[in-house]
Amino acid sequence: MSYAGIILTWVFANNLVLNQLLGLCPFLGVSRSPAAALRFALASALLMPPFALAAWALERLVLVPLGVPFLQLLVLVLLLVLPLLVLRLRARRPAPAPGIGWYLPQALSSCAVLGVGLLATSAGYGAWSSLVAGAAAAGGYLLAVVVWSALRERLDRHGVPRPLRGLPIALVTAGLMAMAFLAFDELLFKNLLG
Amino acid sequence: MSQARTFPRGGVRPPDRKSLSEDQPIRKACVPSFALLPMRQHAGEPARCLVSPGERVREGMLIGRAEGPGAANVHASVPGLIREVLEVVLPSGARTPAVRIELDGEFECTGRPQTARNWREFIRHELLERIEEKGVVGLGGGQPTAAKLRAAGRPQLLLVNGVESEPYLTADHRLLVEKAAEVLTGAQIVASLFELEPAQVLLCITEDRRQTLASAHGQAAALGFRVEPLAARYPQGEEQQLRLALAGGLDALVLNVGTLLAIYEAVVWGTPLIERVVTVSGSAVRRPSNLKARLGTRLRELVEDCGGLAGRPERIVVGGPLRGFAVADLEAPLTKEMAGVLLLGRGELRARGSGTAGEAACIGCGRCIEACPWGLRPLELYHWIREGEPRELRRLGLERCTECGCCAYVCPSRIPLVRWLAGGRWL
Amino acid sequence: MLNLRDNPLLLYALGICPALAVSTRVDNALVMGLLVLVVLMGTTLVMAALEPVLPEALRLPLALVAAAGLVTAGDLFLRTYLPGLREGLGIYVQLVAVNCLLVGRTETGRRRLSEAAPEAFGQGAGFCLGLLLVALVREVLGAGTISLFPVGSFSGTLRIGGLAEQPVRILLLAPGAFLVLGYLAALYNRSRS
Amino acid sequence: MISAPHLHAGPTSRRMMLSVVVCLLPAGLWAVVRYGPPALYVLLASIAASLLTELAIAALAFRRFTLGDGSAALTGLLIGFTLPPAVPLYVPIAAAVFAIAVVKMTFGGLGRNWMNPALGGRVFVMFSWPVFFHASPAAGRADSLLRWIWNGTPGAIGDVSATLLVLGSVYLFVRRIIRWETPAAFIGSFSLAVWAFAGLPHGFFRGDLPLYLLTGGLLLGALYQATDPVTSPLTRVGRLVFGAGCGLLAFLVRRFGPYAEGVAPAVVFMNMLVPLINRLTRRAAC
Repeated sequence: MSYAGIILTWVFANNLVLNQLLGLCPFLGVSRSPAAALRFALASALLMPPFALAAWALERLVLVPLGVPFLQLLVLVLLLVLPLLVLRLRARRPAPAPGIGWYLPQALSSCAVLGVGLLATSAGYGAWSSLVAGAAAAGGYLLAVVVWSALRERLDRHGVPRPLRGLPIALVTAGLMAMAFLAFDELLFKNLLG
Repeated sequence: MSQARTFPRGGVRPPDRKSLSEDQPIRKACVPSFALLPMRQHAGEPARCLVSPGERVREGMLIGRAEGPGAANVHASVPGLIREVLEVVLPSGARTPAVRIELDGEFECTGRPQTARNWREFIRHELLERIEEKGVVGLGGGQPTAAKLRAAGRPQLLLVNGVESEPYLTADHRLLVEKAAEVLTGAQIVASLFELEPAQVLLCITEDRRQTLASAHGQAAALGFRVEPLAARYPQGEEQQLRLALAGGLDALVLNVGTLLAIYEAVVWGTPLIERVVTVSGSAVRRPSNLKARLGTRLRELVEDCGGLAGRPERIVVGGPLRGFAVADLEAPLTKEMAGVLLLGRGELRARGSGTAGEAACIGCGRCIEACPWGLRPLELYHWIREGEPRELRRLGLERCTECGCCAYVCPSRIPLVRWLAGGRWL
Repeated sequence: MLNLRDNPLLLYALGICPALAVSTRVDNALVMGLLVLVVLMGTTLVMAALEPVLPEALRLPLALVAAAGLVTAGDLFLRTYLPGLREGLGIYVQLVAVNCLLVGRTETGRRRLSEAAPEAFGQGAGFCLGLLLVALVREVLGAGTISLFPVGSFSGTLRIGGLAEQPVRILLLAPGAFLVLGYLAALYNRSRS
Repeated sequence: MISAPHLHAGPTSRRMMLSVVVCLLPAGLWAVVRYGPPALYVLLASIAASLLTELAIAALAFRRFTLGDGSAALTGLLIGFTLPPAVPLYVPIAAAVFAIAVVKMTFGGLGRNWMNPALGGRVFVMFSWPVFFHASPAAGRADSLLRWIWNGTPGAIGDVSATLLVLGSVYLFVRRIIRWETPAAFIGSFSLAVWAFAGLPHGFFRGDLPLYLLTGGLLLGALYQATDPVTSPLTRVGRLVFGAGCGLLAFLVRRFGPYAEGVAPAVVFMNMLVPLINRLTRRAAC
């Protein structure tokens, strides 16, 4: 599949949040301030492309030759955990102002990043395709988060019925957003790109 | 003549409905048998009452001394006996002590030869002293004029505000037709206070009334004043909108036509502010007219003076239809800042065939954004106020709202946005 | 002890990442719910056992590695005994290892075994129940069937007449997952207040 | 306490909704004449379902009566217009229930929803029972322009007469009940895309404009659905961007997707972006 096809598919058709239902915990984190949510999403997005490439590398160069494909999960989690370990050990004084760095450990543990790695390898992408897919998935994730933060401001402003406030209305809104993305499926992009 | 100038954005064009009372010359209303004079006829705190029941007062005698910022003196508009000092609720909802005077004894100011003083003899300090002592306040907003002049610093322009952009109201218009000379003299007095050249004084009138005000126009030109035609849009008559339209960055002092007349009478004739011209109009009054009435006269007496009611009014409004207060009865007294008493019939609450309906949900049509002269987003402010979020209100600039009413005027869901936005300030 | 009052799934949407996507069939939801419960209990046991010797910084990384091990074990178990069903779950089985419920528990959950175990079981069971409810609604309306495990003569799927021919297919897609969970969470809020 | 101002201009929101309903009636009547009773049943089913759903939810959940504002009737009518005439009745009913219950009342009723209820309901049924909405081969070349204008193609009920739809919208434009920016940008960008890319496999700039314009619910969507004030941007610039987006996406889905009509998914997608557009056009005056 051409790179353009991968990008369009991963941003719209297989949108990480609205189609694959990954990384929902931070996405729906209704208690977070919009600024924090955006920074967290950016941190996750920055991790996705390198992680997708690393997942491909581990799969092709290490696991398959050694004949231990089932260890993929353990290895990927170790890959996730190492930077977390380093950050936690080195962090003598308390965490600095919540810049992107502060969010990295939490982003590492979100299923969006691990999900991208697994999806890329299970889709049988090559090295470059994995990287592009990782970047496209990150782009789709950010698109969903930015659109959602504007929508949430409108919901807060308009005031939603009492029992629906917070998580329920976030889920219903995500449902309607997912419905809006439905029409842009892989078939459409396959026809478009010929 | 230069093309009509106006403020940059927003604003609405309500039907002006001035034809009802535009051609009626100013008529003296009959003197009331009882005068009810509230101690608060201005923007600030009520004045301190100097009289007690049983005392006799002369016409024009000081009965309330101004105390605190924004306060002004109150004078007796009729000679007589103080019947009682009671608490009244003004149409704006404010509670204030008021003095009830029963008419008795002879008049000393009106009908007696007065000695006119040449205003050029006074020095600046004496002029301000005299204006303040005679209780002159802005007849548009109720701000004490002396305080305003002292706080004006060194303005480069004096705008004589004859725009009167609210529908129905024709008091200022009639003043310019009949008493243009006195008004312009008042303008000269204020110009001398700030050593302004005649060319720095602008007579502001709306473009469509240039013919009917030809005489005022001529007299102003004779004195060297400039005449600026403005578009007939609401809220052109408000101070800030005039500055936006004309001042172009220069520091401008804006004074209402009625206020300038009061300044003239206070300085030249020494008469305190005890009378004002008020428009009584609307389809529910038999003969709409412009009355020069004594302060403290009951609205009921004013309406009787205009031939009484012609059918049950749908709503009685004190002031203009866009900024005025609805009142349940005609018991309220006439005060300094009341420009009109409107008795609106069934069809008059709508402009040009729009339906009247109860308040509906906001449909986000954006008309209020287009109408707001300050570029605010009334619907977003409205929603945040309902949700109780003061932080958002500051971010959206609620403090810039002057409650002009344009947003509520155009709102298809008839949401009382002015009440909501005014309420938002207390969040 | 076993508090089902504050159901993690319905109240804080914890851990729904892997679960929501597979809640299109009741059997999928059951397997996934049990897997999460097992992994949760296992991780709690491991963490409680290593509690005295464990420095604060290592808690989360170790919990994740332990969970990954358990998930890999569970994965192998499913591949051998329920290969068809495992295929249907796709990558979401592996994602249980970084389940937000798990991360949330290690960061904030109680430490001592006597308190941690019941809390883990309570949350795991609550999560499983919530997931089953979502899956039931989605499959009945979205596919008109209830698919369970084939036992002897029972073919494993119950067909519901009317709906089966023209079900509301959108409920099987991503929007359906969000909407069904959203309204269940709303009902849950309403019943709690 | 009655507060200032005591004078109002322009139609009330209730009158605006009813005006749109009235402007749609001619096209609706002509569709019933053209397609016979099936079209009538579909329209009645969707309107009745909308009214009943709103009545029930408003009474039970909000303890209010909200049918007076005419928005439920309008939503029902618009849903009916976007459906093919021969569709089984559970489709309009499901669309109406979803539109009113989920898309509108869940967010708090009229004015609080961010997605156009009629189109939300349409997309819901479109993906639940796609079989009724696939592009039918009969939608071939438009042989004579006159025929399209008067009796339309076997598409949705609303497509039956472009002329009646446009005539109806003239009144709405004159009374400023709908704004010109969205339809102009919508139809403009759609026509541009059709002209440029519609004939893609054979080459650029050979698109069959009349066919695309007069079928697939474009006019209905651009004039009556995308102009819903609740779910369109607040500023003029925003509405132009919104319309252009709708036009492009509608073309994308219509030309490259398997569906006969791309307007509903396109407008629903752009509805999702409206709060973002409003935030980005905060500086714009009107």
